[in-house]
Amino acid sequence: MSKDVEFVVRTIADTVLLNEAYFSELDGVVGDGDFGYSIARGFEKVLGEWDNIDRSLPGNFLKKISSLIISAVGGVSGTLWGTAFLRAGMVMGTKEAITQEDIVPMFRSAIEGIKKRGNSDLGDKTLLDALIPAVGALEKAINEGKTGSQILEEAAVVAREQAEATRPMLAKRGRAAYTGERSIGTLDAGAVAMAVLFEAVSQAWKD
Amino acid sequence: MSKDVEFVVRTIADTVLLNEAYFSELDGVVGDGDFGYSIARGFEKVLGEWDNIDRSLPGNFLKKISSLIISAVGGVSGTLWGTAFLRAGMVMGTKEAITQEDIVPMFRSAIEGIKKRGNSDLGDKTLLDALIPAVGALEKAINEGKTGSQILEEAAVVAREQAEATRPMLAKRGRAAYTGERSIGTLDAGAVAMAVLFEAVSQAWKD
Amino acid sequence: MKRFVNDPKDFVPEMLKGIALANPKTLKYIPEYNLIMRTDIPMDNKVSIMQGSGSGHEPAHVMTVGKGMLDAACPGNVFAAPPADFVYNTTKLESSPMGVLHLLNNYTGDTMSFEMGREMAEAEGIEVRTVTINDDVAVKDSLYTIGRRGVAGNFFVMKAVGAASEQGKNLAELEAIGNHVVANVRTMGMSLTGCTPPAKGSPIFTLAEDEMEMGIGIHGEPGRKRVKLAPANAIVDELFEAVSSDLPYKAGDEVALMINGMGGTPISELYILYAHAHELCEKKGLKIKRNYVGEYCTSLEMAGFSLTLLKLDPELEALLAAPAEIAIRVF
Amino acid sequence: MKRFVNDPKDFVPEMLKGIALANPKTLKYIPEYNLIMRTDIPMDNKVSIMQGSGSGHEPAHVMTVGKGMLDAACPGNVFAAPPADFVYNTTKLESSPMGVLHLLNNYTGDTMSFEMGREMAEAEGIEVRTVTINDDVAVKDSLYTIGRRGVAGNFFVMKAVGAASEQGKNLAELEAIGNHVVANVRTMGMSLTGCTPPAKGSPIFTLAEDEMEMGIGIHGEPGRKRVKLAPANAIVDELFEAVSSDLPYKAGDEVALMINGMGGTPISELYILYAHAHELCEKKGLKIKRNYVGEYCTSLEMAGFSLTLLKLDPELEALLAAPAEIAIRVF
Ligand SMILES: Nc1ncnc2c1ncn2[C@@H]1O[C@H](COP(=O)(O)OP(=O)(O)O)[C@@H](O)[C@H]1O
Ligand SMILES: Nc1ncnc2c1ncn2[C@@H]1O[C@H](COP(=O)(O)OP(=O)(O)O)[C@@H](O)[C@H]1O
Ligand SMILES: [Mg+2]
Ligand SMILES: [Mg+2]
Ligand SMILES: [Mg+2]
Ligand SMILES: [Mg+2]
Repeated sequence: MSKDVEFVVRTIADTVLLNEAYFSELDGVVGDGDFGYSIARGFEKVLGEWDNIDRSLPGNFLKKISSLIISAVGGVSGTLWGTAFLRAGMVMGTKEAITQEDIVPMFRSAIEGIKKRGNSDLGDKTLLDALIPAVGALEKAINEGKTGSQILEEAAVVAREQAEATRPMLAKRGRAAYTGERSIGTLDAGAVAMAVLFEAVSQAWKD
Repeated sequence: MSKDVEFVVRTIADTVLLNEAYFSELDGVVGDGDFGYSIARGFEKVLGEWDNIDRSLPGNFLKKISSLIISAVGGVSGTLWGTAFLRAGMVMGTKEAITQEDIVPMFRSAIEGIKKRGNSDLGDKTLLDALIPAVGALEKAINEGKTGSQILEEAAVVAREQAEATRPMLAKRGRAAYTGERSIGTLDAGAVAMAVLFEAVSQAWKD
Repeated sequence: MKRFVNDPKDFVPEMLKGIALANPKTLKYIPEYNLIMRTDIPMDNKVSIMQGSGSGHEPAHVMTVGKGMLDAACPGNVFAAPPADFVYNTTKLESSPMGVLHLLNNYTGDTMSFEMGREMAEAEGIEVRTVTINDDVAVKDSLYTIGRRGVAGNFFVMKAVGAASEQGKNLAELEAIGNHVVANVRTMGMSLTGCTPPAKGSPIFTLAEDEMEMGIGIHGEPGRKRVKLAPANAIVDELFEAVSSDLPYKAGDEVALMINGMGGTPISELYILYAHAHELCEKKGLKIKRNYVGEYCTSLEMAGFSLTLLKLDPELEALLAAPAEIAIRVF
Repeated sequence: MKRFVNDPKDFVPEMLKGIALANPKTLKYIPEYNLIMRTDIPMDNKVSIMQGSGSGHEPAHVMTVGKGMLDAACPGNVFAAPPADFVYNTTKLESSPMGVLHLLNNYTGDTMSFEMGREMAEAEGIEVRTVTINDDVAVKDSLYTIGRRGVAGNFFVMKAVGAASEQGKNLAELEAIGNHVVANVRTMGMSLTGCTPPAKGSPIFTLAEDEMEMGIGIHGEPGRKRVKLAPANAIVDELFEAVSSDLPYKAGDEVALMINGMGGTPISELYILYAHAHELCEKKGLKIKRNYVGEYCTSLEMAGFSLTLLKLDPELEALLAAPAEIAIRVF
């Protein structure tokens, strides 16, 4: 299995744990303040099992990440993040290694899974508002033949811009939606998490 | 009936209501913070019934004050203050008017009643620690042939001094006693109330 | 915020352990799935009933497991829906030939976990039906949300289907009874304070000394508006108006009236609120046949309450009056 | 401190009105004496049982009036003993040919009111006996105080004499049963916060975010010491040691264990505390035959709890298990 996928998942897990309190705080403004805690419990379980995870194939690895998250995290985040990793794993199927061409299809399938389970789309003030444009930037940079670290950096910049752009939006999904107009003027926690994760992976790739 | 007894009771009642919050606050330091509230409810009832109280004889008047307090105030304060007014009324019996000679015997009998019901005495850090010396001063001033307002002023000065002197004492009665050593360094609420009432009557007498 | 806690991450499991230790004969605890279940189920001749939802709403739902109410509850962390995995495994453990009824409070997270868990169970041939509870009138049904939230009205659903399942009613009948309760129950809540999830350690929101929040959820979600603190009766007036003007209540109806404490409000105050709500019912011509004053569905230590009306018919009234044996008596 | 209140002076009467409205068949309310009493007493063949004490401890005692527990309760204002007048009139209203039993929590104020009220009733030929409850091990018996306070242990006294009176036991027998419970019950409490009497409007005392008060009373009286906040299990360790090392508990004894919430602590936390107390009992060889987790004797909205142990014998255990029908189910 390629080391890259392991490196990216590891960076995501470490970053989520580092940002647990920050993510919960963001969710506390108009949500219920559990986002950081929930998702951290998932990646904590991933790290706890880290050495035992089947690494024979990248697809199996990603599916195992998914099931660890689904067994540890409830509700929106457990289901959506679990779905995302499951979908990415399914795209890889039994391939031996991930190549640059696999990246965008994996992300696209993950996005489709989130949209379907979450009954949500661009403009609902969710993590999709950062994730979808970031994947668009990823695709563009890949097509332009940029280097790995350039690709990641461009995606991270877009993720951050679009996370900031959730501020004026009205939440239409998740617990924040119950507060109606009040959600206007606040950042979506999931979208900010996307920005933080893209930035972390981009930074780690350079180091 | 002499107007004086009515004037004194009225001044006490008004002063208690004015000091409700202050007395409760004092009781809150090591007691349970209800002294001002409790005793105010008693004198509030007295004032509510004021025009209907039988004034044919000072003894009847004082006994009626007692029963109004006992029906409105629970526990220590209801029982002790009710007992005090009952005892004072009993000393007057069927006398038509209160004279200067009646004052000390009325107070002494009230004090005996409080001691008995309260199983308490000088030095227990209660209202007795201000009341007993104040009545001593009253007696001395009367014997020295002082004027009414001189007599009251001297009693008030002693009541205040002795109320302040409860500060270093250890509470041995009432809810404050449960806190043991902690009561040292605090004023006894009942003793301070005695000082405030003696001062108020002394002041009102002059005006 | 101070509370009785060891490691905040152990908050839920330690609570569940306490419940099991306190009820050794009737309840068992399966730590893997945060699961509290009756020791005597599944039974061949009784549908099993379960509820998930987040923790922090106790006595709902882990303390209402017992004969005549729930057969199992598998809560998530504080204010977090249970993982789909818990829903699936609990459904499997309590699966009866007569089927399993899922009671679901209408929130996105819970819905997702229960849908996924149900699919996993159905794939193994277990028959499952779901009653979705959405009694909160504070949230306007709109395109933007998944609809009204499920709050304290869930108690009446649990009680009615729990009693009916003991009578041997089948899965379709229980689903119909549950939906009948949902159609007839309405709630609105408010709070004087926020609340602090143990793992978060700071309040989800704070209210000034002269403020209150109307239309609050049960997860510390802020409500619809923040207004000046008002006397108890004025607060009851507002909630009662919102609840009773929502269908289906009209003069002459027989009702159950519930004043549900949010966790930090003493029972003395709940009875003060009840007194006024009772009088408002009478003024509107609603006949109170059953009343409930206490804590049923809470938000940790939040000071606040909700007011629930349930329109009764004789069948429903009998189900509410049926005996139940649960860790905490709330009926 | 914010609470649900109209005019603070109406706090107690409005609460009592709520209790009566919620229980129209079984209870009546006599405003003059703050009196909640059973509608079906006095009875010729049953001793009547009453308790006074201050308000603010709900459900004790106005919500535990009912068949099998108290026949009447006439509380004073919040944290204030009832006037002697209430005690006298309540005794008269419930006076039965078999006599009246007074249950008295050992405080100076309550003792004075009950003594005076009893004398007034006896003067009219009513037979009265008094059981004085003093289970609080936090207060050292000394020359300076009137002895230990009565706290949550009063629940067991009420329950035992209430059940025995329904069996037709006479006044002397009930007095003996009450005293037997008192001899075998011990409690200690602590708190994380103070509490605020409605009429006072400000907390009786305040604790910093990292402080707690051990050996607290139930009237917001400060306890014996203020110490640094500790984990839940360490707090239980300290209370359990104080309670269980006081006579009469020894290995092999059968006991009832109660974790009583003070009003502002959620039931989730009470079960966390119970879990550890249960394990300490087992370690010490005490066999838990009955357990009680919830609010029994509170201090308004105070966050805190008390731990009570009662040594059981088969007769006492049967009395605790007997049915009772009260406004709020606490057993
Ligand atoms: N239906 C949805 N589709 C996609 N993302 C969603 C949806 N609902 C919520 N989210 C994302 O999840 C985040 C909140 O996650 P979390 O706090 O775990 O869920 P909950 O709202 O159940 O407490 C939001 O900030 C948002 O980005
Ligand atoms: N046994 C007693 N004898 C005389 N005075 C007492 C006694 N106990 C208390 N007091 C007085 O009463 C005051 C407290 O009254 P109050 O707060 O109404 O009673 P409680 O202690 O029952 O709350 C004390 O400050 C003290 O002066
Ligand atoms: Mg959230
Ligand atoms: Mg006091
Ligand atoms: Mg959540
Ligand atoms: Mg008092």
